[in-house]
Amino acid sequence: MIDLEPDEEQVEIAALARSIADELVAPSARDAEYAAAVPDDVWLKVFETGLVMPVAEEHGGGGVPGPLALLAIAENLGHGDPGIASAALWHAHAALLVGAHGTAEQRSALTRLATDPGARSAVALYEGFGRGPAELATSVAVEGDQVRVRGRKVGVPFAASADPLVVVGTDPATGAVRAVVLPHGTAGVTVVANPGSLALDATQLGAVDLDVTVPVSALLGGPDADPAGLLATVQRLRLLTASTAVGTALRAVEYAGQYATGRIAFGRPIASYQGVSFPLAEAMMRIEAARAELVDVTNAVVADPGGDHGTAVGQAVSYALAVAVQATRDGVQTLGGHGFIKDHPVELWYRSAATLSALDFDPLRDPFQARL
Amino acid sequence: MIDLEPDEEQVEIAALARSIADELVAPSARDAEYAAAVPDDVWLKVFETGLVMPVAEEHGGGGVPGPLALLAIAENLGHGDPGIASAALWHAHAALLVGAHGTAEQRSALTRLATDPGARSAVALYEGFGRGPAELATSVAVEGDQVRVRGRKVGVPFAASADPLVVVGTDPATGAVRAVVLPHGTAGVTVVANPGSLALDATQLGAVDLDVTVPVSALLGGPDADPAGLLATVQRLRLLTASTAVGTALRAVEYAGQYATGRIAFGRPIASYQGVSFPLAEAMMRIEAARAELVDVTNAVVADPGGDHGTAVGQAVSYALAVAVQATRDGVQTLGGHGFIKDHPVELWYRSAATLSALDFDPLRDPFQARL
Amino acid sequence: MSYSFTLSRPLQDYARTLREWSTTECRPYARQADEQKGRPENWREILDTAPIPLGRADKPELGQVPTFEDGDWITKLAFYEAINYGDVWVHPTLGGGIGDLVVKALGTPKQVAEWYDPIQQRGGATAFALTEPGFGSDTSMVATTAVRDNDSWVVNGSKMYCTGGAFAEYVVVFATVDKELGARGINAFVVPRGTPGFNVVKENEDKLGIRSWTTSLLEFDDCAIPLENRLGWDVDHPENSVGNGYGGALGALAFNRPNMAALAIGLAQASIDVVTPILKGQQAGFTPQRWSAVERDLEAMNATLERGRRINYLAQVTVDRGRPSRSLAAAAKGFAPETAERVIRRCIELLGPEGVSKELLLEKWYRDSKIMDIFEGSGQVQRIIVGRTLVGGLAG
Amino acid sequence: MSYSFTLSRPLQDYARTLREWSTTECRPYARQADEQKGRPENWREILDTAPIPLGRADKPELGQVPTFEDGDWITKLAFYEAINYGDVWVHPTLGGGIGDLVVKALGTPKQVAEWYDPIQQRGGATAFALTEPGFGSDTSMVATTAVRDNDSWVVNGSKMYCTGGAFAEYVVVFATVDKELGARGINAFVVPRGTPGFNVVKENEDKLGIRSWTTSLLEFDDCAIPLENRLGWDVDHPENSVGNGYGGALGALAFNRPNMAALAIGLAQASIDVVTPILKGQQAGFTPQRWSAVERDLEAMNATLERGRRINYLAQVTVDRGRPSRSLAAAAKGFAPETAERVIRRCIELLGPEGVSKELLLEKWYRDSKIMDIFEGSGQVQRIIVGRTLVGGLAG
Repeated sequence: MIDLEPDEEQVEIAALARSIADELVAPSARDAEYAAAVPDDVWLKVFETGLVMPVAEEHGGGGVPGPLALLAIAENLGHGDPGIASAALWHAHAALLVGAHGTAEQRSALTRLATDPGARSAVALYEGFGRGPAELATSVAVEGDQVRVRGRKVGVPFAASADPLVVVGTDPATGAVRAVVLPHGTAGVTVVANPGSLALDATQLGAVDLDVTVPVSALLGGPDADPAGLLATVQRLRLLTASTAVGTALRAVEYAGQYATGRIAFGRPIASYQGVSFPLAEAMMRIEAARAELVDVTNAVVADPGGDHGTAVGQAVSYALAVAVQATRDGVQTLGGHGFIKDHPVELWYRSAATLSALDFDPLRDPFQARL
Repeated sequence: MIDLEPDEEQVEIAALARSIADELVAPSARDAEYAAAVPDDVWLKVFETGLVMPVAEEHGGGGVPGPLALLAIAENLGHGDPGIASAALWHAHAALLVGAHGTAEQRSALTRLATDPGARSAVALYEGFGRGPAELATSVAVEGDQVRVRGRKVGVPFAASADPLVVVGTDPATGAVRAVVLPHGTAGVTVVANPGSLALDATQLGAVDLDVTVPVSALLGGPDADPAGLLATVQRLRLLTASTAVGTALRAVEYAGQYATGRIAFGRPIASYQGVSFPLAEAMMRIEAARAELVDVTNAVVADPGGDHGTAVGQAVSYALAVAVQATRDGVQTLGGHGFIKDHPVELWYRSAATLSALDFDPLRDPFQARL
Repeated sequence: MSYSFTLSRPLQDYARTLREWSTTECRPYARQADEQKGRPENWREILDTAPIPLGRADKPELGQVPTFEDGDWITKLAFYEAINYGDVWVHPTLGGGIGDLVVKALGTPKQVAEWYDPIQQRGGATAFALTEPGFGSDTSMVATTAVRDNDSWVVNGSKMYCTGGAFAEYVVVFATVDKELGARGINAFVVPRGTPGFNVVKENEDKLGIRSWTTSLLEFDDCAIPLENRLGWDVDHPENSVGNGYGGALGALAFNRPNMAALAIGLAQASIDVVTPILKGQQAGFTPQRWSAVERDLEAMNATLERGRRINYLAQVTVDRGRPSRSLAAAAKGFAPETAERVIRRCIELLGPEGVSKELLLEKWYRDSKIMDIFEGSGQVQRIIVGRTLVGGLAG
Repeated sequence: MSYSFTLSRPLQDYARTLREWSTTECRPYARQADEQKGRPENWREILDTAPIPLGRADKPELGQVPTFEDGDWITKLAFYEAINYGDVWVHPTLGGGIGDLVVKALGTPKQVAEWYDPIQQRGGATAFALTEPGFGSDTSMVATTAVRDNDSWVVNGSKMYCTGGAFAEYVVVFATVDKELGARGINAFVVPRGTPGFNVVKENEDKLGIRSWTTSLLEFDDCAIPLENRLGWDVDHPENSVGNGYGGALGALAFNRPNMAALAIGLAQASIDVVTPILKGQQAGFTPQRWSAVERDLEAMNATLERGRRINYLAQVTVDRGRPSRSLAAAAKGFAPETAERVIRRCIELLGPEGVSKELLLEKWYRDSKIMDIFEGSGQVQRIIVGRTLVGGLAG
C-alpha cells in the first residue's frame, strides 16, 4: 500500500546527514575543491558518523543503513556539497558491494575500510557511451583458476589510489555482470592521469585501463556469485549518485530563493518577479518528482533484485540528473552576475551537477532540445 | 551577401495577403469550420486576388509569385485562419508542381484551375512514419507505356474531390521521386472516409489508397522528368505549410498579448506578470527564428535544386511546427478559461497547429520531452 | 516497505476493474457525448453495468467507493484516473454537483438541514457559481452583487463555467455584499431554480473540450432571494452566524487539485495505451532509427506520467494524514496537466494524420485535456503557490 | 537573391581565416589563460601572427577590420563568432577597453579632446564602471555617489565587473549626484588611476569562467576628482553642457547584445566541432540506437546555432540600416546564449567523463559561456524587452 511516511531509521539518518552537511560539509566545500581532496579533519568527522561506511558490525562497522536511508544520506550530503559527498559516498560504494556480495574472505577485508579513515576504495563502473551496467564492455573472464579483466573505465573515483578498486564488467561467456576486487597496485591497472575536471575534484576522478589477470578468488562473491543480485546493487549505486545531485539541486534552489527575497531590482525584491520565481518553483516540482522516482525505483530494485530494472533505473537517473543540471543552472541565473563569482556557491553547484550528469548519461533517454 | 530587405514583390504580396487575411479570411474562420468547406464567396474573393493560384499568364493565371513571396502568402493567410489558408494553399500546390514540372499538355490543363473558382486540386504527399519526400513508400513504377502507382497517402486535402490529384511517390527502379497527375475518378483511387479532424476541416483531409494503372503520359513531366527539381519543389511545399503555421502562431501570440493587456487579475493587467509575458516573448523569439529558417532553407533549395536538403528542410519544418504548437498553446493558456471557449479564436488555432504538426512529423527531429 | 509508492493490492484491483469497465462500457459513448454535448441519455443504464460500487449520487443504494488502507484521498486519485481513462464524460455523472457540499461547508446548521441533508437523502442536482467573465484565478474579483432590499437579497451579475447550472435545483452563487471589503465581502447565496431573474444564458458553453460537461453561462438580473439564503449568516440570530467562510472553503478546494491532475493522467495514459498497439502494428513502416525514436518517446511518456502520479500521491498522503500541503497539491496540479497535454499531442503526432482524425478519440482527449491546466487554478497559479515555499509571500 | 542570410564570399573568407587562425594560434593558450587568469604574456606576438587585420587598439598600424558589403554590424557578428571560436581570451586583447568610447559618447568636445582623442592616437587602456554589488540589470540603482566639494567631485562607492579596471589609465565611473533624481541623477566621471581613494580591491574577480578577462572590483573612498571630470558637463560654461546622456549611452549598448550572442555561438560551435570527430572515432562503442541519437543531437545542435545566427543577422541588419530594433537585439541575446550553454553541456555529456576533464576545453567553455546569458542584460531582461512588442510597457 501507499505509505509515504519514512521510518524512524530514515528520519534519523536523514536528519543526521543534513546536520553534518550543513555544519561540516558545506563550509568545507571550497577547501575540498582547492585541495582536490576532502580535508583530513572533515573526512575524519564524516567517517566517525558512520553514515558513509556501510559495513556490518561484525566487520567493525556501524551497520549498513537500509536502501532508502542510503538514498537520504546521499541527498542530504549532496545538499551540503556534491564534491565531498561524492568522495565519501563513492568510497562507501565499494564497501556496499563487497558487503552485499563478497565472499567471507572479501568481507573480512572490510574491517580495514570500517576502521581506517585513511582508506580510500572505489568502484570502477562507468564506461561512457550511455552503457548501463548490463551492457558494460569491460570483460571479466574466468579462465581456469584465473580471472582476466580487460577494458577501460572512466569517471573512476580515487583512480590512482583506490584500495581496493572494485571493477564491474560482464562475463564474455554469459553476458552476466561480474565484478573483481583489485588491491591497489595490481599489475595491469593503468591509471590515465587526469589534469582535473569541471568539478568534483575531491573525488580524484580518472580513467583506468585494465588488462589484469588475477586469481579467481578476486571475483566478487567468487565464481558462483549471483549476477542478478550484483546487478541490482550496481543499479542502486547509480540511483545513489543521482540522489546526491538531487540534494545539490535542492540546495541551489533554496539558496537562490533566499537570495531573491533580498535582492532588489526595479524597486522590488526580484523574487516578486515570476520570471525569477517560476523557474525556481518549476525546479521544486521536478525535484519532488525526481526524489520520488529514486525512492520508488530503489524499492522496486530491492523488492525484485532479479527483475530487469534497466529502463526504470535509466529513466530515474537521467531525469534526476537533468533536473539537477537545470535547477543549478537556474540557481546561477537567479543570482546573475553574483552567481558567476565565487563569493557564492551556486557556480560550484552548477559545475558539479553538469559533472555528475556527464558520468551517467544516455543519449537515448535525454535527447537534446533547445528551449522551445 | 546578407540582405534582409524583402523586395518589392515580397512586400506588396505580403501586404495584400495580410489585408485579405484580416478582412476576409479571419472573419470567415468559424463558418469554414462549421461547413467543413471554405464558403463560396470567400473562396471566390481569395481566388480573385490571384494570391493562391500560381499559374503562368500563358495559362490564364496571374503569374507565379517567387519562392519567398509564396512563403509570405502562406504565413499571412495563416495569420488570418489556418483552415482557409491551408485549403487555398494546398489547392495551389498542385498548380505549382504542374506548372514547374509538367509537360506542355499537363501545363495547359492549368487553365481550368486558373479560371474556374470551383476547381479543387491537391497534392497527395504525406504518408506518416516521419518519411521525407525522398523516402516515400508509394511506388510510381513505369511499366512500358503505363505507370503503376501503389501506396497509401494520408492527410490528403480534398481527398474525395481533388481534380487533379497529384500523387508523389518514388520510382522503385531508381529510388527517385516521381509524381503522377490523376484526374478525378481515376480507377484504383480509393478514398478512405474521414469523419472529420481535430481541425482544418475546410481542407477535407482524407486518406487515399492507390492501386492505379494509367498511361505514362500521366507522369508529371513525362518519363524523363528531372527528379531533383521535382524533389526540390516538393520540399518547398512542406516549407510553405510550415509557414502557414508560423502565421497562425504569430496571430495567437498577438491576440494573447492584446488580451493580456486588458485582463485584470490580482489588481494588475495580467500582461504585467512575467509568467504571462515571458512565454509570449519566448514565442515571439522562436517565431522570428522559425520564419528566418524557412526563408533561408527555401533560398537554399531554390539556389541548388539538385542538392540534398532533406536535413535542412526537416529541421526547418519540425522547428516551425513545434514553435507553432507551443505558441498557440500558450495563447490558450494566456486566456485561461476564456481561451477554452469558442468566443475567442485561440482554441481554433491551438487545434490547427497540432493538426499541421501531425501531418509532417518526424520523431527523429522532435523527441518528446516533458518540460524540465 | 515503510516508504512505498505502490498501491495496495485491493486498491490496484479496484482501480483496474474500474478502468476496464470505463474502457469497455463507457468509452464507446465518448464520441457521441462530445458531439451531443452531454452525457449519453442512457447514462444510468451504462453506470448500472459497473461491477463495482462507484459512489453514485443518483443511486446511493448501490454503494460508495470502498475504503482502502491506502487512505481516502489516495483512493480518490486512483478512482479519478481510472474512471477518466474510459472517457471524460463518465465521472461527472456520478455526482449531483457540488452546491450542496458548499452548503455543508459554509452553512449554518439550519441551512445544512434545509439544503444539504435532503440532497444526501434523496439525491438531486446542485451547482456552484463562482467564476465570472471578468475573472478566473483571482476569485477576490467577484463582481456579482447581492444587495439587501428589506426581506430579500437582490443578486445581479454573470457567472460562467457553472457546472450543471442550467439543471440544478439551486445554485450556490458567490456574490459580494460590499465591494469595499474585498474578499471578506464575498458571500455565498442559495439561488433556487425558477427564481425570477435567474436566467440561463447558455445551457452549455461552446468549449474546446469536455463538451459533455454541462457548464452553464448564467445571468442574475435583479434576482431576489430570501434573507436566509445567505450561507453562514443567521438572519434572526446573528450571533449564530458562522461567517462567510469564503477563504476556508476555497482553500479546501485546493486539495481537489491532485484529483484534477489524476483526470489528466487518465486521459494521457489512455492515449498512450491506444497508440502503442497501433504503432507496434505499423512498425514495419518506420526506419529502424525512427522506430527507436518512437520507442523512446513511448518510454519517456510512460515515465513522465509515473512522475505525475507520484507527486499526486505525495500531495494526497498529506491530506489523508491531516497535515495537508497546499504546495504539494499545487505541484501536483502544476505538473501533470501540462505534461498530459504534451503526451496526448505526441501520441497524435506519432500516428500522423490518423492521429487527428475523429476515427480515434485522441483528438478529443487532446481537446478535453487542455482545461485541466486551467481550471481550479492555472499552471501559473500553481507555480505561484509552489514558489511560496521558497520565497514566501513575494511569489505572486 | 533579394532576401538572403548568406554572408558575402569575402566576409565568409575573412571569417573563416579568422576562425582558423584563432583555432590554430590562439586556442593553444586557452588553458593557460584560464589558469593564470589573464591573457598570455606573449599576447602581442600571438596577435602578430594573424594573417588578416584584426583592428588592434595596441597596433592600429596593422589595420582595421575590413569593410564588407554585408554591413558593419553584420561584419561584427561574423568577427565576434570567429575570433571567439578559438577561445574567449583573444577578443578582449584587441581593444583597450571602452572607457574612451563612453567619453566620446557622453563628453563635451573639450572632454573628448582630452580623454578620447589621445587614446585613439597613441593607444592605451581605459575602463568603464557601472555595475555594483547592489545591482545588475537595474542600472537606475547606482549607489555610488559623487558629491561636490568646492573644486572637486568626491566619489564614494563600490564597482564590480569593471573590465580592465585595475590597469586602465582612467575609469569612467557612473555615480549619482542626487539620488532623488533617480536615473536622471546618474552621471559619468573620469577617475584617473592613482587618484587617492581609488582602490583596487580585487584586480581580477574569482569567476566561474572568462577568467582571462580581467574584471576588477573597485572601491572609491572619498576619491576626489576635478570638477571638469564630469562628462557632458561644462563647469565654466554650463550652457555648453550636453547633459548626462545616461539613457542614450546605455541604449546604444543594447545593440552590442547580438555581438555577445555571437560570442556564445562561437564557443558552442567550437564545442560541437571538437566533439564531433571524437565521437565519430568512438562510434563503434555506441549501440546503433544510441549512435543514431548522438547523430540526431549533433544535427539538432548545429541547427539551433544556425537559428541563433539568423536572429543575430535580423537584429544587426536593422542597425546597419539605421533603424535599429531593440526588440530584435533582445531576441538575439535572449536566444543564443542560453542555447549555447545547452549545446556545450550536451557536448560534454555526449563524451561522458572525458567531456568534463581539463584535457579538453569543453569544461572551460561551459564555464565561460554562462556569463553570456547574464551580462549586458540577463535572459530575463531580454524577455521583458521582447515582451514589450506585444504588451507594451506592461512587460516588466
